[in-house]
Amino acid sequence: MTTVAVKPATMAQALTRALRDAMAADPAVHVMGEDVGTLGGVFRVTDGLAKEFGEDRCTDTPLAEAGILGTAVGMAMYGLRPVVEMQFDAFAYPAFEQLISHVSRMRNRTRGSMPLPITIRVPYGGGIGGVEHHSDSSEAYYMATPGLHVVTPATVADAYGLLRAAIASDDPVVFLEPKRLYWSKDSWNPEEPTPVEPIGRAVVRRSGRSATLITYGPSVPVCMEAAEAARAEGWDLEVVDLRSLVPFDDETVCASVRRTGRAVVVHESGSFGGPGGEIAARVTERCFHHLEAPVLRVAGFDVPYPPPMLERHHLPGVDRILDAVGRLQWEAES
Amino acid sequence: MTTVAVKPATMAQALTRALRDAMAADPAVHVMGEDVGTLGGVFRVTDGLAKEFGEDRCTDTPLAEAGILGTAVGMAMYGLRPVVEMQFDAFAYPAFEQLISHVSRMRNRTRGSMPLPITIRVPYGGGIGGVEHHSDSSEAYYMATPGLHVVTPATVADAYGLLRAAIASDDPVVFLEPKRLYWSKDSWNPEEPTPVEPIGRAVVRRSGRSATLITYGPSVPVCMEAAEAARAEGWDLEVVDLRSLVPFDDETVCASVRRTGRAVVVHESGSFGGPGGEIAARVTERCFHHLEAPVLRVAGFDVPYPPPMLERHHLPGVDRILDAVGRLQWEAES
Amino acid sequence: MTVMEQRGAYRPTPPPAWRPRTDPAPLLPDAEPYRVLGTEAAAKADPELLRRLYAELVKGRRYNAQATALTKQGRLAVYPSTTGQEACEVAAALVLKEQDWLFPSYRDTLAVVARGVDPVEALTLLRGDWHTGYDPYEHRVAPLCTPLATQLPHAVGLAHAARLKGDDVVALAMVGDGGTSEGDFHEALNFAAVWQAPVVFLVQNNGFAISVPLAKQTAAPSLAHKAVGYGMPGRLVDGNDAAAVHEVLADAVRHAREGGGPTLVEAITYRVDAHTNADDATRYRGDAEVETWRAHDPIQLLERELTARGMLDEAAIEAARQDAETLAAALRERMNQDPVLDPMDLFTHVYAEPTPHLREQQEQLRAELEAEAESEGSTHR
Amino acid sequence: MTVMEQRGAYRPTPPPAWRPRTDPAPLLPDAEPYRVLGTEAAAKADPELLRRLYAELVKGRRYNAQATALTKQGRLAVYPSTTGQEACEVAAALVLKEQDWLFPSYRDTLAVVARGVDPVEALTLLRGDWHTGYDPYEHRVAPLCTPLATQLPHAVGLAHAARLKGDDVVALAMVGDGGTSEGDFHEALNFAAVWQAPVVFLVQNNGFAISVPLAKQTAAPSLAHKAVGYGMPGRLVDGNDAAAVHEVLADAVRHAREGGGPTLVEAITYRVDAHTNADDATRYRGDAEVETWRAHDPIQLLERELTARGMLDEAAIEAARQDAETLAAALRERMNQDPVLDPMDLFTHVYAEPTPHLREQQEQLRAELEAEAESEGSTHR
Ligand SMILES: Cc1ncc(C[n+]2csc(CCOP(=O)(O)OP(=O)(O)O)c2C)c(N)n1
Ligand SMILES: Cc1ncc(C[n+]2csc(CCOP(=O)(O)OP(=O)(O)O)c2C)c(N)n1
Ligand SMILES: [Mg+2]
Ligand SMILES: [Mg+2]
Repeated sequence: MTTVAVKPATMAQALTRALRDAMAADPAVHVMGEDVGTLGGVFRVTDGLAKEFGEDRCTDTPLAEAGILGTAVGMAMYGLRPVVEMQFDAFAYPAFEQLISHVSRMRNRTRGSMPLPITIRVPYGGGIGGVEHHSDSSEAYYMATPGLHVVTPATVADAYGLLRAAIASDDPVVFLEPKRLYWSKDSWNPEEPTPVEPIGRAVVRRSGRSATLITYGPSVPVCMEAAEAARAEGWDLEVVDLRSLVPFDDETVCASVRRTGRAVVVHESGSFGGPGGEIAARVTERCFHHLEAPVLRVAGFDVPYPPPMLERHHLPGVDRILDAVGRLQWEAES
Repeated sequence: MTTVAVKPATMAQALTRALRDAMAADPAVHVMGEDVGTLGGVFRVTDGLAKEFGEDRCTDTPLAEAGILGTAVGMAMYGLRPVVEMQFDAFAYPAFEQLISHVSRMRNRTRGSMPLPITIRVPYGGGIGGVEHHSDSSEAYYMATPGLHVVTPATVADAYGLLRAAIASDDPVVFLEPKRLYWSKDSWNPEEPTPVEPIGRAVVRRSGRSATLITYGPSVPVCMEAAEAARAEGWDLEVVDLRSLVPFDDETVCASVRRTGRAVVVHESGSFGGPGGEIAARVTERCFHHLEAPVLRVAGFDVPYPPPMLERHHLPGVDRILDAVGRLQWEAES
Repeated sequence: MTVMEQRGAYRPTPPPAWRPRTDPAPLLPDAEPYRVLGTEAAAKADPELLRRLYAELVKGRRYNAQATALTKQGRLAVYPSTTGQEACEVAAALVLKEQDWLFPSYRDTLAVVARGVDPVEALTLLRGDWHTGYDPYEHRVAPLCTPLATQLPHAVGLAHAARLKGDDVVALAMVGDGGTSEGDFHEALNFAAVWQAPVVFLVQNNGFAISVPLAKQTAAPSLAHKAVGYGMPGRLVDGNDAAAVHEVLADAVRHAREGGGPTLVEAITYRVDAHTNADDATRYRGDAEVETWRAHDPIQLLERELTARGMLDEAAIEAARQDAETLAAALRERMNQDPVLDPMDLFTHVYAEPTPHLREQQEQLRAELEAEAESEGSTHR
Repeated sequence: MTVMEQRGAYRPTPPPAWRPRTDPAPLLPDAEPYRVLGTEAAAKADPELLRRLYAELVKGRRYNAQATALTKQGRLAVYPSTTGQEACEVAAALVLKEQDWLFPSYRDTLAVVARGVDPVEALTLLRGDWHTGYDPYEHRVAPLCTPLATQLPHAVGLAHAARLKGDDVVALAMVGDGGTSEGDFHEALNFAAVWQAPVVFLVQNNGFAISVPLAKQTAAPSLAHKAVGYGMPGRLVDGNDAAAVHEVLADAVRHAREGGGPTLVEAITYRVDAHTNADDATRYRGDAEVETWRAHDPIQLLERELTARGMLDEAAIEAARQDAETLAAALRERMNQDPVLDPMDLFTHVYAEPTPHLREQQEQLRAELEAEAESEGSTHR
């Protein structure tokens, strides 16, 4: 048996590959957005697609996010599968009207006759030293909008598999790409077939018995690191990577929490009205009598995303996570 | 001592009076929006203001919500206190970019030198037989946006007092007006001075010992009714009217829950990613060892707001609330 | 000797990128709205078309009256009437080929019906039993769109997609004068022009956005003048002249079909009724204005033209009226039946497959309905 | 005898509401961009102004170079240069009176500095220590605005408010060619025209929105042609001709000040540098194009004019260069100092008073910082 050394690919490269494979497999797939064509996107995720598939399949649009998403709706009505890129998280806001009033509701409005298989790629989160409006985490808005799927990868392999699944979905998917993981690498091999992940299944990234860290996207590596560091304190932490916020995988999450009896939700987004509230509430509803302590939340602060020089104080890091784990009422144990 | 019979005023009238008094008290207060001038608004809340204060103080704008809020930002920069009307909840979505990227952040962006004292009035919620896009509850979006206050009255007196407070606030306030309570009446007397409610204080509308219903806006009367009905089942329910979602009055809410040991959050908005998740999570974080059961949520379903003929099945009513109260693990009691 | 020559200054060449790609002149609308009825152009109009338009206008007027009556009987939640605007509504529907698409605004049920959609299905939204009552693909009519101007980019995207696929499809999108102020109007027109998408934008300038008159909506010479800013032709037409509206739209549709790209058409008309049955128009306009417009009524204009040309006699007029009555009677009867509703439909089409979370809520509603049925069966609450 | 007379048809009056309020002709831009340098108009230009513009352009160019250098040294997070666009940046600042307001886009730090804002404070956003480094009220300069076109309605609202208060204030708002595609551009211009607000919109058409060339952004004859659709005048100017830009803007500002309402000015220029220091412009354009534009350089144009007219000698040129070096040296030195930051500022200005909830988070951060200081004081993690 020979093992070939795999040149590790970055998450950005895996996303490019997913787009390319999806476009090759289905002529209905069209990529569109600001600078996605000639430039290949500001993060180069669409690199080479315009060249390979032509500018009609990978299109530089005018600079207008509502127009981009609104025309994508019309294209989807006609049977295409648009993959829209929002250049940065905060620049998706002008498209919210189209997203909330149309993208999320068209299938329901028409009793299923007009589904909108649109994938909306949104680079999100901070940690890249971006100036104002370049580091938002707005998943709370998407979660609160029925009719959307909300998906976010944390590994290179998932980036490929989940994006393929998102594009293949007959429902609109908000595909959140953790900016600071674009250049992360793992052992994903672009030359081997990657299973297309089904949307809606969380995965246990690390097993542990003391408590569960429930997390997703950019915070997954941070939680893995925290779990390592926690060993020194005698805690054996389990890490659940949600991968999809909608649908939410209650089964996997609750199985873990019932096992450990303690949980901390970790994300970059602010906590007030953020994803963690929903997650903590639903875990508590389902696992109340298994809980030794309230489900705690570790998150960004409830402030506008800070300037680059202050972002490290905002972002939840290993220490903040361990502090929260320490507040999980361990006295009750002994 | 003589008591004069007070002609009961509707919530809409109390809001009109609040606007009028605020405009009379401060020439910086300007009302603007679609149809707010000559027509007096589609709910007649701005009735008479253009006549009394002139069209420059109560202005019919062009039909463009981002433009309305965006120009209000500029007016506030110049020292005015704009009160913006969004005609219906769902028609505020085109203004989200201005709301999230500017209204909520300008003070912080400028280290406090450029506060934006803007009040954004948003008629919200259903129960009025409105066709699509006329019955949304979008408070989750506002709650998840740091820098905004989010306020909603449930009584006629609060409508007056809280709107006065919102306009007087130096911070932007999203003022959510429960559409189906516009024509509700109580004993508020427009001829007597109404105390201007401070923003951020919840109020116990009904004391009880068995469990706490935590609610706001259009669901307050429903909870009061449910509390009455619950007596037949032997439950003595406390009802807390939040009045403001941001700031959140943890003190009042937690004091109640610690007393009763059980809580249900009730709102019209969908539950997934909705306000109830945040509320349940924070109550649980703070009152874990006082809780006999998990904090439950009673809400609209996580679907696009239904058409008029189906809305009664969607809206949380007395039965759905009592069902939830019944699931608060009373067996543990005996 | 000029100053320049005197002082021997250099003459810079124009900035390199400056080559206007489009000549603005042909994009600008004429100073006067285009008219056919009562002008020389009428002689060239197809008599069959005029008669067809007439019959449809009469039906349309009756349909509006019937729908308004249904609101009073509680059979419709709300109705935005197009009385006085029938020429635009009807022409917009008739000008399209079968494979083309119509993108109506919330007001345009009449255009939807004129395109062939079942009148009851067209009214489903306004009756309140569902958001859209018809299958958009059956007659290629997008759902009636409540948020103003937001369907315009959909029309552009659909037309663009059809062109990319090589299909012969034109999209016609309708919007009001008020709707032109929305950002989505701007973005849609810009995308359409850049993509040279086969779309026609029809603005019905009926003078008001609810209570707000045009003068508070725009300071432009006309709404059609907006076209030049996108690089597409703008046309101005008398919106109460059915023949003129049809001709202008037909030209624009042909232009789009032939690859010429989008056109913006402004039809000047008037909303004779209040904004909806729930509106009180006396709050913001006087009767005198309405009366002036009644004198410029689309049905009368066409009737006079046809009569003057000997193309319409009393019998034909009566026949049109009869047809309209038949339509109204059928509508009345069908709308007087209660629609059959299944509350469980709340969940059926939110996603292709309900999420586990929605399945839980589905079960909750099912239990609630059962409990309700039970309690109704035994005692009254 | 005409056809009409033959058949005795009636002649309908025009639709009652049809009275175009505005004559479109004066609103349309000229076919060629306006120029002063190297034309007869130069003779009429104020020599003092030209010399002042020249000195500012030279400083501006140096400022751009210095800021770009600072990104390489890690002293700025990012810098969008305006090399090649200095004429627009400088003219926009110089044309305003003290009480007027400037609304810059994210690219316009140079205009902000030229208006008098401290250069280090102007760069705070791009250095990354805070979002805005200056007090907007000090020089009446709105914060540099990252989301494109979103500051345009702010300018309109401010100008409108000032007019309502009877104050003599004009707002000048800057936006790029790409920004004109956004809905906010449309809504802002429409509000401005309807309200007759004293605003001037300056579009710097520099040919690109990051990598997207103008031809993919619009099909319009020019961006200035958009003005007529709002009912305001559109002016087209050579954006590399500082004298022309200044004159056109000064006219527009005067017009606004006198109650004439808004103007849209399109300045045709070119982004000689990449989009920002982080961008690779070779991916989307060739050197040849850049070279053509270098030959139409704003500083050279003005220098040649002034030299030809004997208004600028080597000494004056050298003096301008010296001034620019002094500015750059000071900037370099000050930017090489680390800004003093207090992490607790995260909470200070979110609201007038922190909410109870934020106060809790404030305490959390305080504890974290103390723990960090402690652990740094003792061991290293
Ligand atoms: C985005 C949005 N904002 C506000 C409304 C509320 N609204 C419904 S109709 C209307 C006026 C529309 O005027 P116009 O576009 O001229 O169309 P008309 O009613 O005259 O047909 C308004 C403001 C809406 N439906 N959508
Ligand atoms: C609403 C919004 N969308 C996208 C962006 C990302 N972005 C920053 S600059 C830019 C191009 C801007 O082009 P243009 O308006 O021509 O200005 P220029 O950069 O040429 O000065 C883009 C797309 C943004 N800042 N704001
Ligand atoms: Mg109208
Ligand atoms: Mg540009």
